[in-house]
Amino acid sequence: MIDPSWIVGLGVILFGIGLLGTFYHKNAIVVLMCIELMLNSANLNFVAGAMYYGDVNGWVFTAIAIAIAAAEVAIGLAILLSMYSTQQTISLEDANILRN
Amino acid sequence: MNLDILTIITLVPIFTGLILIILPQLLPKETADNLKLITRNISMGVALAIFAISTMIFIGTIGSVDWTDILHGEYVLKNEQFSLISSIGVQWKVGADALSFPMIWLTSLLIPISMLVEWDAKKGHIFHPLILIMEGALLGVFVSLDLFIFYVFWELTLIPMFLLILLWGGEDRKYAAMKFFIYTFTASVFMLIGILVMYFHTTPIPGIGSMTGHHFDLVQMSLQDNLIPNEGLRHFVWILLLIGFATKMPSVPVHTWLPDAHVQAPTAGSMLLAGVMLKMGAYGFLRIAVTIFPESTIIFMPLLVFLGMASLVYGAWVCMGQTNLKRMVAYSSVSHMGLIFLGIATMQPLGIAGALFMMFAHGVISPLLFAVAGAFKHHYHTLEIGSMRGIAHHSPYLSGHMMLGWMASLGLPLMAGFVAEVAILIAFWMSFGWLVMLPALTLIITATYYLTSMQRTIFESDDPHQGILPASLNGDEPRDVTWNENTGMFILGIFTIIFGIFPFIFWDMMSVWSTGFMSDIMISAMENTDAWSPSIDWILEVFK
Amino acid sequence: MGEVKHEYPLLYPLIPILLLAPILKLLGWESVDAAFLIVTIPLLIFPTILIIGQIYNKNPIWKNKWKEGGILALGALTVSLTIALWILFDYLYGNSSFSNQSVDTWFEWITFDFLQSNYVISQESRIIGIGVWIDQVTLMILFVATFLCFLICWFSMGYMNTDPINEDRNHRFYAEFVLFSMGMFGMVLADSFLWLFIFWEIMGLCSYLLIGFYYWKVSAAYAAKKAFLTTRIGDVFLMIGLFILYDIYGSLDFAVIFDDPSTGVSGALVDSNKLFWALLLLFVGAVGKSAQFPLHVWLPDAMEGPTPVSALIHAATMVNAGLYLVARMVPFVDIHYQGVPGLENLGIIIAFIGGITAFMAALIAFVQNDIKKVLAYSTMSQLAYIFTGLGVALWFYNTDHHHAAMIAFGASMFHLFNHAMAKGMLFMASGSVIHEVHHAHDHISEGNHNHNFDPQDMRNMGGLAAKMPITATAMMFGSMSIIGVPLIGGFWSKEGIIAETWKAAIEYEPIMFVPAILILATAGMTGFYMSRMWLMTFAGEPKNDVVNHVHETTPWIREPLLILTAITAISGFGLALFDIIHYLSFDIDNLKMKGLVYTLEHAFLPSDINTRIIGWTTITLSFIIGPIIAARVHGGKLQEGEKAIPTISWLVSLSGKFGSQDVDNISKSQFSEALQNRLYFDDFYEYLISKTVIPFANFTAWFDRIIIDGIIKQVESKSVSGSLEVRKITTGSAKDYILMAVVGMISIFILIWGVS
Amino acid sequence: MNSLSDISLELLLPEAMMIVGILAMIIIPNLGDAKIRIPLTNTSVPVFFGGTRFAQVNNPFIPSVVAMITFTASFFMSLIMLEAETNGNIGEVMEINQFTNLFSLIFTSALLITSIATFYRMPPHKNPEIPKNTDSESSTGTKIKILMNNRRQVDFYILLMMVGLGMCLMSKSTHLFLLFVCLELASLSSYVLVGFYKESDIGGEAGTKYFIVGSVASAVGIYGMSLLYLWNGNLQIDSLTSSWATMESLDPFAGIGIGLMLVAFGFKVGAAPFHLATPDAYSGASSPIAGLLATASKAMGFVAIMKILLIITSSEEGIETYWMVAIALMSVITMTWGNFAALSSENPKRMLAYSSVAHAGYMLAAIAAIGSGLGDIDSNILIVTAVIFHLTILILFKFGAFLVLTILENEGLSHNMDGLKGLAKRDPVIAVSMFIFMLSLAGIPPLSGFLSKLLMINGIVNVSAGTGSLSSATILTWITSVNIIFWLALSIVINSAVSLFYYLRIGLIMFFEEPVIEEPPAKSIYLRIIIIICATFTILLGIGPLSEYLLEIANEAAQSLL
Repeated sequence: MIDPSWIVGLGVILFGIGLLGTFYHKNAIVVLMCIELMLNSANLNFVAGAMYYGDVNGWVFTAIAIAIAAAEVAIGLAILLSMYSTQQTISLEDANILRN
Repeated sequence: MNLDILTIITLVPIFTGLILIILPQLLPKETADNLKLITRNISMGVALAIFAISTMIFIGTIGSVDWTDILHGEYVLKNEQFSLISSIGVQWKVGADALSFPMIWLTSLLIPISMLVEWDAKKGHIFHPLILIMEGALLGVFVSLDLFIFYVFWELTLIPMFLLILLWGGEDRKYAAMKFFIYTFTASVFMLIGILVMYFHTTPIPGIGSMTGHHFDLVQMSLQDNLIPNEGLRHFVWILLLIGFATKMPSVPVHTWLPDAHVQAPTAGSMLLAGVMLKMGAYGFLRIAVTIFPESTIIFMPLLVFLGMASLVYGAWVCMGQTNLKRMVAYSSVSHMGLIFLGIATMQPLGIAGALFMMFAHGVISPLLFAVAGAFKHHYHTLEIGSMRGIAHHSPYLSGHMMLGWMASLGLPLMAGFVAEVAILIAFWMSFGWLVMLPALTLIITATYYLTSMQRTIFESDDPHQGILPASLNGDEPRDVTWNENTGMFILGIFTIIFGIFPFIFWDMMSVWSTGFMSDIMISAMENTDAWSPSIDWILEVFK
Repeated sequence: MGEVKHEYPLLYPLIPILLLAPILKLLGWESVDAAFLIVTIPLLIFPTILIIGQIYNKNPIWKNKWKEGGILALGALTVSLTIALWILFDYLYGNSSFSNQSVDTWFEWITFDFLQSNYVISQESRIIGIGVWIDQVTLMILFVATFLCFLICWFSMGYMNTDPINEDRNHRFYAEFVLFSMGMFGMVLADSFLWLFIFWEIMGLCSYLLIGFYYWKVSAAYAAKKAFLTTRIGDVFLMIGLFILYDIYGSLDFAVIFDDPSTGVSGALVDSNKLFWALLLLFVGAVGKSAQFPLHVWLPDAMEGPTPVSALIHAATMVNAGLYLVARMVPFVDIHYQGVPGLENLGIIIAFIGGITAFMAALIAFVQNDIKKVLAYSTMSQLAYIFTGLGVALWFYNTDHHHAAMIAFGASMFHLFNHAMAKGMLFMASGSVIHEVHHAHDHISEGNHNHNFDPQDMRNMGGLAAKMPITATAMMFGSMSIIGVPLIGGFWSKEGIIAETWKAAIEYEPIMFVPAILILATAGMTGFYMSRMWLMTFAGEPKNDVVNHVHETTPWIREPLLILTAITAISGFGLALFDIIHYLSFDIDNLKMKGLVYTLEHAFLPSDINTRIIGWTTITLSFIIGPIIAARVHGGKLQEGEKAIPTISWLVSLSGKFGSQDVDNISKSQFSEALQNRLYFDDFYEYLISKTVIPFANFTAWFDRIIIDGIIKQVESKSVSGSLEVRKITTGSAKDYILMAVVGMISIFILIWGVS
Repeated sequence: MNSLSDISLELLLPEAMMIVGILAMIIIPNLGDAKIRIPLTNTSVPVFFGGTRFAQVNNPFIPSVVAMITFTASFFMSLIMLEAETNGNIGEVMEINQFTNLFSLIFTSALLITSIATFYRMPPHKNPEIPKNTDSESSTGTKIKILMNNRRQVDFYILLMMVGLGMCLMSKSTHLFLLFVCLELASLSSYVLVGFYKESDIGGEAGTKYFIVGSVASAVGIYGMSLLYLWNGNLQIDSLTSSWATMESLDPFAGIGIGLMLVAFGFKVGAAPFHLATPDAYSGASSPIAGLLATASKAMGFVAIMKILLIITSSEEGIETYWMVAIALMSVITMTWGNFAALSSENPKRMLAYSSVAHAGYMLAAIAAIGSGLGDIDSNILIVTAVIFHLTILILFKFGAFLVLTILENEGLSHNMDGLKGLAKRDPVIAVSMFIFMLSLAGIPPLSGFLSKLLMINGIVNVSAGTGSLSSATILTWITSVNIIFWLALSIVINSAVSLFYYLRIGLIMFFEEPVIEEPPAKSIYLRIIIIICATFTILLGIGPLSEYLLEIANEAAQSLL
C-alpha cells in the first residue's frame, strides 16, 4: 500500500506542472492538457483521501471528476475548433482581437 | 393615508412634471402636440398654486401656524407616521420650522419666476416640467425630517439640474454638467457615510427599523443625547457631513464646480442653482451637522471661520479677476455664502439668525443677478465684461434691473442683503473682535467688482445716442428684456426691497428659532466643551 | 436779449400741498407724527416718477406739463419742506420742548437675542427699530436739507429740462433726486446710528447714480464709481465703528446711548479705549463722506454730474452728513454730562484732519480753471473748517472746557448752515453761468458742436457781470460768505472756529497750533481763490467770443438764486443776533438776545486780547490780502460799453484798481504743476490700485483657475490616462490572464498566511 | 440511509421542470412518422421518434417557446416556493430554504429574460429559404444566417436550461462536491454559450479565453476542494464548518484549499485579478448571454463564496477571519480596477463588464466586513441581506442595460458607442430606460441601485464605525485606530463617484450625439416590455413598499443562510 502522502505529493507536483504550463504555453491544446493535469492532481488527492480516511466517497468524487474532465475537454476542443475556423489559430497569444 | 399639505406640495410637482413629460410619449401624436402646447401653462399653474399654498401657510390660512411661536425643535405641519421601508427604518416624515419654512417659501417663489423668465424656452414641454420636478425635489430636501428621504431628495435635485444644464446650456455644457453632477455627488457620498454612522448609533424606536433596529428619524436623532459617544468618530462624522454641505454651499476650496455650472446653465437653472440649491448646503449643515453635533461644531469653529473667511475674501478677489459676467456673479455667490459660515461660527443668536436671513436674502437676490446675466446672454449673446458699453441706452430696463441687483448684492441698505450682512458682522465682532476687519474690508472689494462690471457694461459708451455693441450681436439691433424677463426681474427686485425694508416678515421667526437653537443646543455644548470664548486669541491658540 | 419764459402755472397743482401741514394739525397730528412723511413721500415718489417716466417717455404732456417728473419731485419736496417747517415752528414756538427729543418708534425692524459671555442668553430681546430723533442740530440740518432740496429741484427744472442732451432722460434725474432727498432727510431724522448709516448709504447710492447721470461719459462713469468706492471705504470703517458701539452699549439708538454714554450694556463702565476706536472709525466714515484728506479724491471728480447734483450733494447736503455724524459724537465726549473721559486724542485727530484738508484744498483751488472744480475744492476746504471746529469742540468737551466747547461746536454747526446756503447758491449760480455759456456756444456754433469748448472753463469767460446780473450778484454774495467778509454769512461762524482753535492752541494744548495755523492761512487763501473765481468769471474783458452771446433767459433759475442771495446776505448776521451758536450747541440755558452792539463788539472787539488779534488777522488775511492779490492777477474793468448793475459794478471797478501782475512764471512752476495735478493724490491712488489690487485680483483668478480648479482637472485627466493604463493590463492574451490569476492566488496565500 | 421515497421531490420542482424542459426539447423536434417494424411481423408500429418530422414540430419557434414556458414555469414555481417559505432537505446534499428559493428566483428570472432576449437576438424564421445560385452575395449571407439560426435554436436553449439547472441545484447543495459539479454544469454550458456564434470572429475567441481561464480556475478550485477533502475527509458543508471551528491554528491543507477555491469563485464573480477574461467574454458573447453572465453567473459565484466564506470559514464574533484582509484588499482592487478601466472604455459591453467587476468589488467589501468579525450575527445578516438584495436587483438594471444592447446588437452596433449615439432621438423610451439603468448602477437615489449600495455601506459602517479609539478626542487618533474595514466604505463611495463619470457619459452619448442611423431600432415588442418592466422595477424597488418586500425576503434568505 502506498502511503497516501506520496500520492498527495505526486498530486502537488502534477498540479504545479499543470499550473505552470497553463501560462507558459501558448498553444491552447497544450494548455488544455495542463488543465487535465491539474484536474488529475485533484483526483489523486481524492484518492489519497479516500485511502486515508477509508471513505468511499473519495472514489466516487474521483470518478465524477474524471467525467467532468472529459466533458471539459470535449467542450474545450469544440470551442477551440470554432476559434480555429474563424481565426486560423489556436495560439492564445495571437487570438487577441478582444482586448483592453 | 391622509395626505398632509407638505407632502402634497412636495409630491405634486414631481408627479405632475413626470406625467407632463411622459404623457406625450404615450398619447397619439395629434393629442400629444396639443398637450405640449399647454404644458408650460399647466406647469406654471401648478407652480403658482404651490406658491399660493406656501404663502397661505405662511399667513396662517392653512394649518393656522403662528410662525413666530415656533420654537426650536418644534415642527409644524407634520404628517402622520408613515413608514416607507420599515425594515431599515425609513419613514416618510415631513415637517417645517423656522429654519426650513423660509426656504420652502423661497423655493415656491422662485420656481414660477424662473419659469416665467424662460417662458419661451425651446422644448418648453420638457423644460417647464423639469423645473416642476426640480421644485418637488428642492421642497423635499427642506421638508423631510428623515435623513434617508433627505438624502434621496438631495441627490434627486441633481438630475433635473443636470438635464437643465445639458439640454439648455451653453457651448461647454457637457463638461459643466458632468462636473456639476460628479463633483457634488462625490461630496454628498461622504455625507452619506456620515449619515450612516449616525444611523447606526440611533436607539430603536418601536414600530420602525424592524430589521436593523435603527432609524433615520432626524428629530429623534437630535433628541438623543450624545448620539455618537465616541468623540473621535463624532468629529469624523462631522467632517464628513461638512464635506457634503460645504461643497454644496459651496465653500472654498471645493467651489470650482459652481462657476462652470452657472456659466453653462440656462437662466432658470442658474436662478434655482444659486437661489435654492446652494442654500441646501447651509440648511443641511445647520439642520444636521450643527444640531446633532454641537460640540464638534464648537471644536471646529476655527475651521468654520477659516472656510467662511476664505470663501468670502478669496471669492471676492476672484470675482475681481473675472471677465465673464456670469462667472463673476457665480463667484460672488461663493463669497456671500462664506458669510453664512461666519454667521454660524459666531455662536450668537444674532449671527445665526443673520446666517438664516442671509440664506433667504441671497436666495432672493442672486436669482435676480442671474436673471440679469441670462438676459445679457439672451439679448447680447455674450457675457464678456467690456465687450459692450453704454448698454443703458438700448436696454434701460435691463440696466435698471442690473443696477438694482448689483446694488442689492453689494449690501446696500434697505435691500435684503444688508440686514443679513449687518447682523452677521455685528455678531462676528462680538465673538471675534477685530477679525471683523477682514469681512468688512471685503465689502469694499465686493463693491469694486460690482461697480466695475457695471461701469464697463451699461456705462461709458462715449456717445449719448449709441452704445458700443458687442461683436456677438453681429450688427443686429439690440433689444431690451422681453416682457416675461422683465416681470420676473421686477418681482424679484420688489421682494429684495420689501425684505430689506421689512425684514421682520421672516426675521422674527428666524430670530426666535436661533435663540431657541442656542439655548437648547449650543449653550450646553459650549459648557461641555469649554472651548469657547469670544475672542480671537482662542482661535489663534487652536491654530497653534 | 431774450425774455424769461416763466412757467409758474405748472406749479398750481402743488399749491394744495402747502395746506398739508395745517390740515394734519387740524386732524390732531403732532408735528413729530408727521415726520415720517418727510421720508416716505419722496420714497414713494421715486418709483412713481421712474415708472411713469419710463412708460410716458417722450409724451408731450409729460414733458411739458410735468417737466418729465420735475413737478412731481417738487411736490414731494414741498411736502417735506412744509412738514419740516411745521416741525421747526413747533419746536421753536410751539409746545414741543427744546430740551427733549421725541422718539417715535414706527416698527421693529429686527429683533434678536444675545448670548452673554457667561453662557446666558439675555432675556430681553434687543430691538432695532425705526424712529425719529429731533434736537437743535436735527432741526437746523433738516431745514437746510429740505429747503435746499426744494430750491435745487426748482432750479433743476430750468437747468435740466432745457438742455437738449438731457432730452427724455430727466425722469431718471428727478427720481434719483427725490430718492437722494429721502436719504438725506432720513439720515437727519434717524434716531439710531444704524438708521443713520442706512440712509447714509442710500445717499451714497444716489450720489453714485447722479454723478453717473451722463452714464455714457467715460469720465462720469469713472467719477461715479470713484465716488461710491471712496465713500464705501469710509463706510466700511463706519460700520465697524457701529459694531463696536453696539458692543459697548447694546443698542445703537440715540436714546439709549445718549442717556448715559459712560455706562454700557448692563451697567458696565465704558472702556474709553474701545470707545475711542469706535468713534475714530465713525470719523473715518465721516472723512469718506465729507471728502476729507485722505479720502477726498472723489469730490472734484464728482463734478462730472449735472450742476444741480453738485449743488445738492456735493455742497449743500450729502457732504454735511459726515459733519452731522461727528456732531453726534458730542455726548460721548462731553464729560460735563456723563461723557467718557480720555478721548482728547479724538478731537485732536479730527482737528488735524480738518486743518490739513482745509489747507490742501485751498492750495489746489488756487490753480483750478474749471469753475465747478474751484467750488468743489472750496467745499472741501470749508468742510474741513467745520471739522476742525468740531475737533476742537470735542477736545474742549473732553477736557471739561464746557463753555469754549459749546462755542466751538455752535460755530461749527453755524458754519455748516452758512456754508450750505452759500455753496448751494454758488453751485447754482455756476450752473447758471455754465448753462448760459453752453447755450451761447450752441447758438453761435449752430449745431457744429465743438467738443473742445468747455463751458465750465473760466478761461473762456470774463466780463459776464453785465450779461448775467442776477447770477453775478448771487455769486458775489456767496463768495463773500465763504471768504468771511465781515457781517456777511460765513464770517460769523468762521471767525468763531478760528478763534476757538487758536484759543485751544494758545491756552491749553500746543499741538493745536498745527490746525490753528493751517486754518488761519486757509482763511487768506480762501479770500484769494474765491475772488479769483469771481473775477475771472465776471470781471475783466471777455476772453472768448461766446461771452458776447450769453443771456440770462432760462426760466426757473432766477428764483432760487434770489432767495439764497437774500439768505446768505442777511441770515448770518441775523442768526448771530439770535445767538444761534448757543442754540445749536444745546446750550439753551444761556440763550438770549444779546443785542446788536454786543454782538458786534463780541465779534470785532472781544475782551480777550488773543482772540482780538486772531480775529483781526483773519479779517485782514481773508478780506484784504487775499482778494487784493486776486484782483491784481485777474481783476479788470468790463468791456467798453458794458455796464453792470450797481450791486456789483463797484466790485468790478474796484478790481481794476490794483494794477495787474503777471503770474506766468508762477503758474509754470513745478509746484503749480503739482497743484494742477491735485498734488498727485489721484495718481498715487490710481498707481497703487493698478499695482496692487488689480494684479492681485488677476493673480487670484489665475490661482483659482489653474491651481484649485486645475487640481480637479488634473484628477480628471489623470483618471482618464490612468484608465487607459489599467485597460492595457487586459492584453487580450489568455496566458497573461492566467498568469495574473496565479499572481492573485499567491497573493491570497500570502495574505491569509500573513494574517494567521 | 435515506430511501428515495423519503426525498420530497416536490422541493425540486423548478429543477424538475427544467429537466422536463430539456427532455421536451430533445424529444419534440424529433417527433416524426418513424415506425418500427415489430420483428418477425410486417406490422409497423409508429414510434413517433425520428423519420420525417411532423410539420408541426418542425416549426423553428418551438425550442424558444418551450424554453420560455419552462423558465416561466420554474420562475413561478420558485416564486410560489418563496411565498410559501418552503423548507426541507434532500438527503444530506441539498437543503431548500428561503435563500435557495430566492436564488432560484434570481436564476430563473435571469434565464427567462435571456430566453426572451435571445428570441430577438437569434430569431427563428418561419419559412427559411434555401439560397440559390442566382442570389446576390449579401442575400445569400442573410439566408444562410437565417438557416443557421433556425438550426441551432435547440442547441442554444438546451444549453440555457443546463445553465439554469446547474445554477439552481448549486445554490441548494450543502455538499461541496455537489456544489462544484453543479457549478461546472453551469459553467461548461456557459462557455459554449459565450462562444455560441462561432461564425463571428470574436465569438470563438471569447469562448476560448473564457473557457481556458475558467477551466484553469475550476481546476484550481477542484484541487483546493480535494485538499479540503484531505483535511477533513468529508465535504459536507456542516462537517467542514465544525472542523474549521474546532481547528486551533490554520491547517495548511484547509488554508490552501480555501484559498484555491476562492480563486475559482473569484473568477466566477469577476474579482480582480481573476476578472481579466470577463470583459473579453462579455464583449464576445451575445448581449443576452453577457447579461446572464453578469447577473446569474455572478450570483452563482457569490452563492459559492458566501457558502465557503460565511459558513465554512466563519469565525466567532470578535475574531477576525483568516481571509478578511485578502478579501478586503481584493475588493478594493476589484472595484477600483473595474471603475478605472470602465472610465475610458469605448465599447459599451466592455464598459458594462468592467462596471460589473466594480460591483463585485462592492459586494466583496461587504463580505469582508463580515469577515472582520466585528459585527454580531444581526449585523452580519444585514450585510448578507444587502448583498443578496444587490444580486437580486442587478437582474433589473444590469440585465436591463444588456437588453438595451441586445436591441442595438441586432443592428450590429453594440461594439462601440456608435449604437448608443442619439438613441434618445431614435427611441426615447429605450434611451430613458437605459439612462435609468445607468443611474441605478451609479447608485443615484431613489433608484434601487442606491438602496443596495446604501445597505452595503451601511453594513460596513455598522460593524466598523464603532471600532475607533474611544479614549482620545481628536480625529487623528480615531482615524489611525479605526478598523481598516471602515475605509472600505470610503473606498466604495469614492468609487461610486468615479463610476458616475462613465455612467453619465452613456447618458450624454444617448441624448446629445447625433445618431449614426436615423431610423428607430426594431420594435422587439416583448423585449421592449421587459426593458420597461426592468426600468419600472428599478425605480419601484428603490423606495417604498416593494423594496420593503424584497428587503424582507432578502433578510429571510440571509437568515436562513447564516
